[in-house]
Amino acid sequence: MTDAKPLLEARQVFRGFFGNPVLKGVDIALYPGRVHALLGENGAGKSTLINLLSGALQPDNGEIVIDGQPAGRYSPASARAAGIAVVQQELSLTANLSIAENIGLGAFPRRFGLIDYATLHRGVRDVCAMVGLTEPLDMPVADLSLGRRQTVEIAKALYRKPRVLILDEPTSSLSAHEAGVLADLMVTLRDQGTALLYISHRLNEVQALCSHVTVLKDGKVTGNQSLSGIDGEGLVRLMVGRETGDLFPPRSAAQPTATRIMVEGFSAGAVKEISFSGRAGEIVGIGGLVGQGQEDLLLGLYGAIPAKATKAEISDRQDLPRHVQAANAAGIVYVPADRKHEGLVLPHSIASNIILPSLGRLARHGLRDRSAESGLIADLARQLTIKGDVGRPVQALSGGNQQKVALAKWLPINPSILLLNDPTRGVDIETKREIYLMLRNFATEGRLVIIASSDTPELVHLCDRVVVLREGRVAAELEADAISEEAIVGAAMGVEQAGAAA
Amino acid sequence: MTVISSSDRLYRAIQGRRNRGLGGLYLVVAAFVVLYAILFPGILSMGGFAKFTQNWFPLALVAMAQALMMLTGGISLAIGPLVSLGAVIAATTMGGSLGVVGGVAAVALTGLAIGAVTGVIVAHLRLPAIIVTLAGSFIVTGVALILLPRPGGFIPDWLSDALAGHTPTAFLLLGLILLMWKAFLATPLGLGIYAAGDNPVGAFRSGIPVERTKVVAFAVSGLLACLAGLFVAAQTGSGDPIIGTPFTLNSIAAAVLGGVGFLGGKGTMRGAICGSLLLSVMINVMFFLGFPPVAQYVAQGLIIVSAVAVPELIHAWRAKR
Amino acid sequence: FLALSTGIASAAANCVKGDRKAPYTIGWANIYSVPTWMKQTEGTISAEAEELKKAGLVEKLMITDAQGNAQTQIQHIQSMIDANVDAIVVIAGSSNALDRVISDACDKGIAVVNFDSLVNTDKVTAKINTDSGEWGRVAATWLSDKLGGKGKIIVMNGPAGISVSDDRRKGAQPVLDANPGLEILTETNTEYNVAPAQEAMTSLLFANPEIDGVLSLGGSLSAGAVMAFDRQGRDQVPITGENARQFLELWKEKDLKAWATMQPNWLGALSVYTAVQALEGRNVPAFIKVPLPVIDDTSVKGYLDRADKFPADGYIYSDYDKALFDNLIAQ
Amino acid sequence: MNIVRSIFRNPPLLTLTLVVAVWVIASLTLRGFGNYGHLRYLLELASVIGIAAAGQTLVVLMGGIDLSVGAIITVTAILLPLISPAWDPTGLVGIALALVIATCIGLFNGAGAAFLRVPPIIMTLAMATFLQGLLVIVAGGSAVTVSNPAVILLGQSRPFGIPAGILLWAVVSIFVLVLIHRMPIGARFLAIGANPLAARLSGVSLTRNTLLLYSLSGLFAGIAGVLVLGMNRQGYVGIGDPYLLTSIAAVVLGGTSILGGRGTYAGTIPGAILLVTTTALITVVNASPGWRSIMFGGLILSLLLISGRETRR
Ligand SMILES: Nc1ncnc2c1ncn2[C@@H]1O[C@H](COP(=O)(O)OP(=O)(O)OP(=O)(O)O)[C@@H](O)[C@H]1O
Ligand SMILES: Nc1ncnc2c1ncn2[C@@H]1O[C@H](COP(=O)(O)OP(=O)(O)OP(=O)(O)O)[C@@H](O)[C@H]1O
Ligand SMILES: [Mg+2]
Ligand SMILES: [Mg+2]
Repeated sequence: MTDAKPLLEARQVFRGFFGNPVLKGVDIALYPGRVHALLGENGAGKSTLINLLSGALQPDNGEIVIDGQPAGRYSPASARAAGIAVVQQELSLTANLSIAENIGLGAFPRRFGLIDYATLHRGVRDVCAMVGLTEPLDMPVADLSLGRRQTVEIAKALYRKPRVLILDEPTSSLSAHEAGVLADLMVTLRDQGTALLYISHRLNEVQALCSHVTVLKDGKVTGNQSLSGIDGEGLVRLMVGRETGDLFPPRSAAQPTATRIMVEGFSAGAVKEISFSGRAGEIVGIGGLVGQGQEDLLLGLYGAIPAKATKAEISDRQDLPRHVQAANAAGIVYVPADRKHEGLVLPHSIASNIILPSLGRLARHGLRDRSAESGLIADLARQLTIKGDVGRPVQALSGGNQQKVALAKWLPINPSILLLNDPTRGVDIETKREIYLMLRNFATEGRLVIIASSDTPELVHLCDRVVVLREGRVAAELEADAISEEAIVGAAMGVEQAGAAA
Repeated sequence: MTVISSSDRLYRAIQGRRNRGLGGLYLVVAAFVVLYAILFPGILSMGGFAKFTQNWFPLALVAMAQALMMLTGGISLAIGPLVSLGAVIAATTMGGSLGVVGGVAAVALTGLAIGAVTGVIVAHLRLPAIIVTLAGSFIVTGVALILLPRPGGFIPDWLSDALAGHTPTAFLLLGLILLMWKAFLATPLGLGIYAAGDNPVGAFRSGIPVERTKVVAFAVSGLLACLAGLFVAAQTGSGDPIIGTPFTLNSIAAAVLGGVGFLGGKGTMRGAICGSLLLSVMINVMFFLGFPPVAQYVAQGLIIVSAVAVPELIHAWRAKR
Repeated sequence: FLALSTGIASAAANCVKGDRKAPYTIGWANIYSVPTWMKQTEGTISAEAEELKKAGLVEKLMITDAQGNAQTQIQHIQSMIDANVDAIVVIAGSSNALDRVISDACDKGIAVVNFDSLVNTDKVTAKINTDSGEWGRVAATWLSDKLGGKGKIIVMNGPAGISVSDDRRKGAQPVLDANPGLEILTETNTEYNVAPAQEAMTSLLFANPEIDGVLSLGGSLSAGAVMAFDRQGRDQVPITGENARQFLELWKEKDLKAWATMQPNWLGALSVYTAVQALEGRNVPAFIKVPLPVIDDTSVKGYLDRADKFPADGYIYSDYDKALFDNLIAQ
Repeated sequence: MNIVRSIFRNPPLLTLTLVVAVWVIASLTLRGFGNYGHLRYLLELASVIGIAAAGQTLVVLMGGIDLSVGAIITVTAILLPLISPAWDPTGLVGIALALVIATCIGLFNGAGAAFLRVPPIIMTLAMATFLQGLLVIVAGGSAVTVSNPAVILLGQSRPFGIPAGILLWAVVSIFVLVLIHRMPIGARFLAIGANPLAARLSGVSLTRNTLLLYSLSGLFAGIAGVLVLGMNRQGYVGIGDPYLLTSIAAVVLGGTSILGGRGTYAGTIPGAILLVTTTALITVVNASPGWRSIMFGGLILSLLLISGRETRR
């Protein structure tokens, strides 16, 4: 394997945006039958490098080499012709086309110039079986949850029968089960001789799957080595460049106090007549397979979708918030999972995004108080270590930094209840640590944090209590020592009735 | 979890799905058509059907032209002038040495060319379609006025009779055009219009030639608008340099009624066609109900709003249950 | 009632077949009912229909409004044919777009009377109009006489692509050719409305320090031009125009050297009357030419005296009665 | 070099630069164009478009479009003389009533968009149709000439040699600019325009803002209607028609994205001036109607090629 030729290489590539250099002379080589990890903090330039490798962007300098030959005029179409497929971090799907058509897009089998739906169907059925996509193939992608769309994106890449498969954070919105399917798939592909490049901020996945690593920092390669014999600690050290402590902060000893949320017979969207409660000072996790009503529970409590309850007590009020403003007024805030579509106004600046919920509060005599605003923004940016000019559009930020903005905007409200939907998706390990610490501090300050997550370790190590949902009902409620990966996954799959179901 | 077993069912299943959300509109349109047939049973005769479909046909074509533009994420304000230009070119060429065949070719080429040029400006220079086509509408109107400063020109009688006589040729043509559209949509290029309109970056990364796709869509849109003009010329037996003006807004109304969205990639041609049918049949129904002009205006506004609002409200109400 | 019963089918007018009996259903296929001229015209039509209803000749008046869309008007006329009305009165939205549907109506034995904006086809019972060419010719002649055949003038036309506006302009051309002393500085095309005319004229005033006369060919163009002169502090010049109330009032107020003619709104009433006459078996001429009434310094006062009866943005038309109609039909 | 680049990066400034360039070139080549009175007149004409486009700018910023501005202008201009009470010597009551009506029409638009979920383009198009029906009833009524002194003053007077219309536009401009840039609501409109879902989840009420926005658009159209009535001393059916497309064109020429969420009224202002300038240029050229139309379209297109280059999606 070592003497095999690399299938795809980047040699000394440079790339900048509007004068800001992002990649400064990066080398990477992908070999057949090897899973290559690409690590780096948010904004290190990983996605940019991938865009160069797949022809979506052109390097300012340096070259892309395929099978030892310089690629020349390189576009996504020619990358496909060369057998290179990418699972993009930004989904490349078309909402109103069916799953099958999305998977075939750009690589349709043809007959007499027309799309050959029969052949397409066969090919698509095969790749869907590989990735575990069981939805009807004629279903529009718009009807799928984010995690399922991510699966479609993976199927789309596989459909092209790639020699080189690049996966940019493919598991960020996948459930543990789906991630497991993907891992098995990657092993199969590797054994068939495919070259794989894998990007993830979940280091346990990297450790389990990858045999070689390239580490990017500030647009330069700071590490390029085999992964054999390197443990989790070592991986982190490699990435961050120094010794680090525990990822998860210790649980606080203080007992939770007053009840902040108490609902009975609560229904909203997919959630059916559940009881749920949370007390000040707690971090409550909500687990389960993807799409079992976790999001609807949060949205219902937030007043963003119609909800009803036979009995409700929320921050001293006796009813559910009827709309978002009411929820905000009651000190409830919500950080959505799909930050690009729901959490942030992408084309607007960091500052505008941060200030949006507090506009009314800061206004004086109906006019915006610019100095108060910029003071607040600067404060928050410092507090959450959001670097650089706050006038930049959020669009131009890396995923992790976008997540920080989505969180930061709520802090001035001084919320008493935080509803978080997968807040660490796509966030690098350092930022994760910061976010976990922040959440723990929130709880210690006497707030209630409710966090839905697809990242099971997060539920196990961060939360004081975990509620597992299954088909819109509470499958299990785990507390303290009863929280474990097995218990959560088991309850989610409906295997065992662990804990006291409410 | 229905997994489709037989292959050609995939295509049919996809097509079936695309009726989703149009049920309300189908119902409204069907109700109007039935009402019309009750008010005027003559519609069920060959001649009556022919006349009715002839009056609907050009609107159906421009609705398609507009829907195509909207699928790419743009909107055209030049549809009406293109109709006029199509009519003018037909009426000025068919009497001359070009003859009917040459005249039809001239109309088609003009439509394709103007559409393609607009498409190039919009896709490659990245200007908003709405304002490019606004400027284009003045230019196209100007050309039509120069070619034919006042209504006139010539269309051979046999052509008028063939297209707009007492046989439902127009309806058959519409069927044919829809078939061709279906075929076009079954090509990678045609389907690419949805991708290019909905998620241009993603489409590009999937290997779709986004710019080229848009140019083709614009060209086809121009072609359809000019062909509508050709039909109008045949129907009226002559050309008129400003006859198309009202088609611009009507085409937008028809497409939006049919569920075509502005942001690109959302909507179906069948919806747009239904929207145009509603707009057209509504006029006849109001006539036979004996509405005075004031009521015509008010009813028209109400019908348009409720055709969109009612399905939406029913949907919201269902979601709440 | 009037001696309508010349009732011999042999003398029947074009299109009309003998099998239609009073009271008649009349369809009024309006191209656009919103503009004031149209509203006034519709007023004369409705009034006439009421009158004929009393006489037992008309049963119903069906009114459609094509909202300015010739294509819709075709659809309306088709529906009128389908509903088998006895007569159709129509202002054409396009001078030839309606030809085919109107000849269909004629074939069905429906009395079709077309006024104001005329169609090309001759398969109608009657066309009724003033002469647009003459409109332009007399207007140009008056202006030329006023200026002594010499001077710099501006020509204001109605919208481009409309046959009425084109015909008026064409009618003026021979006069302009015959008077080489008249120099046309610029021509404009605008809607027959005050605001765009005023806007265009203002720009022209700045570009042309010397203007001797304005040949304005209809609608409210003249009022707009006069207001432009007034607001820019320029001396008024001889100007032609139409019977728009605003123009006539400005004429008096600014003591203009002016001349006006009109497209009488009662052409509508006359058309209904003619249609019924034709259905009753009277022979009506294929073309009823209505002479252009002229408004000059002497007659303008008579019009302004009646101004209160007309909308402020409307047209003060000359009086009409049955005798006038009968005279016109008998010509 | 740097200045040039920053001008090109800033759509409002670019449009303004274009206006100045066109004015300078036209003044040097066309007799009478550069006359102070003429330029002032152009501004006065632009003020109507500018005021109508103020509402349109807000609507477009929030991701909608208002196809009823023309009809609202007409309705205001025609209703105002009819509803001005005779007992009010100032005429202000009549103006206030007319503006209330215009605002209510806008409110209806907003209600349709917010509660019935009708796409704004359809809602406002249907509203324009309704208003046409209304006009069939009221138009041709007896009193369409203004005797309302306040309206006449607005249309005809020139305090300090500046037409009142321009002053009114200046006031409207300041208000709209403050609203967009200095008031919380402006930021909310922009957020909704760029991403309604995210805005809603950030506590911005779609319902309330939609209602407010379309009411404002109706109000501005109403103000434009009052002004146009004063300038022509008479309302007539169709008086507002030209302002529908011009208001949209002014917004887009000013660099505001038709998709919403990006832009400013500061661009619309020169956009409106650019439009009337182009029209005036075409008017003085002696050419056939066809060629004039081509020249107008060509001019807009070429100005767009210069100013719109940076306007990427
Ligand atoms: N289209 C763009 N325009 C401007 N700046 C960009 C663009 N794309 C990326 N950048 C910038 O380039 C840098 C690298 O971005 P990139 O998306 O490659 O980071 P990443 O390593 O993939 O981060 P993450 O782990 O968060 O996905 C970021 O600072 C980002 O702001
Ligand atoms: N202009 C609009 N465009 C699209 N959707 C809208 C619009 N206005 C309202 N909606 C929809 O209506 C629903 C309620 O909107 P909104 O968030 O304003 O309600 P609310 O303020 O929370 O409740 P309330 O109306 O009781 O104040 C949402 O689902 C939203 O998507
Ligand atoms: Mg990335
Ligand atoms: Mg609300």
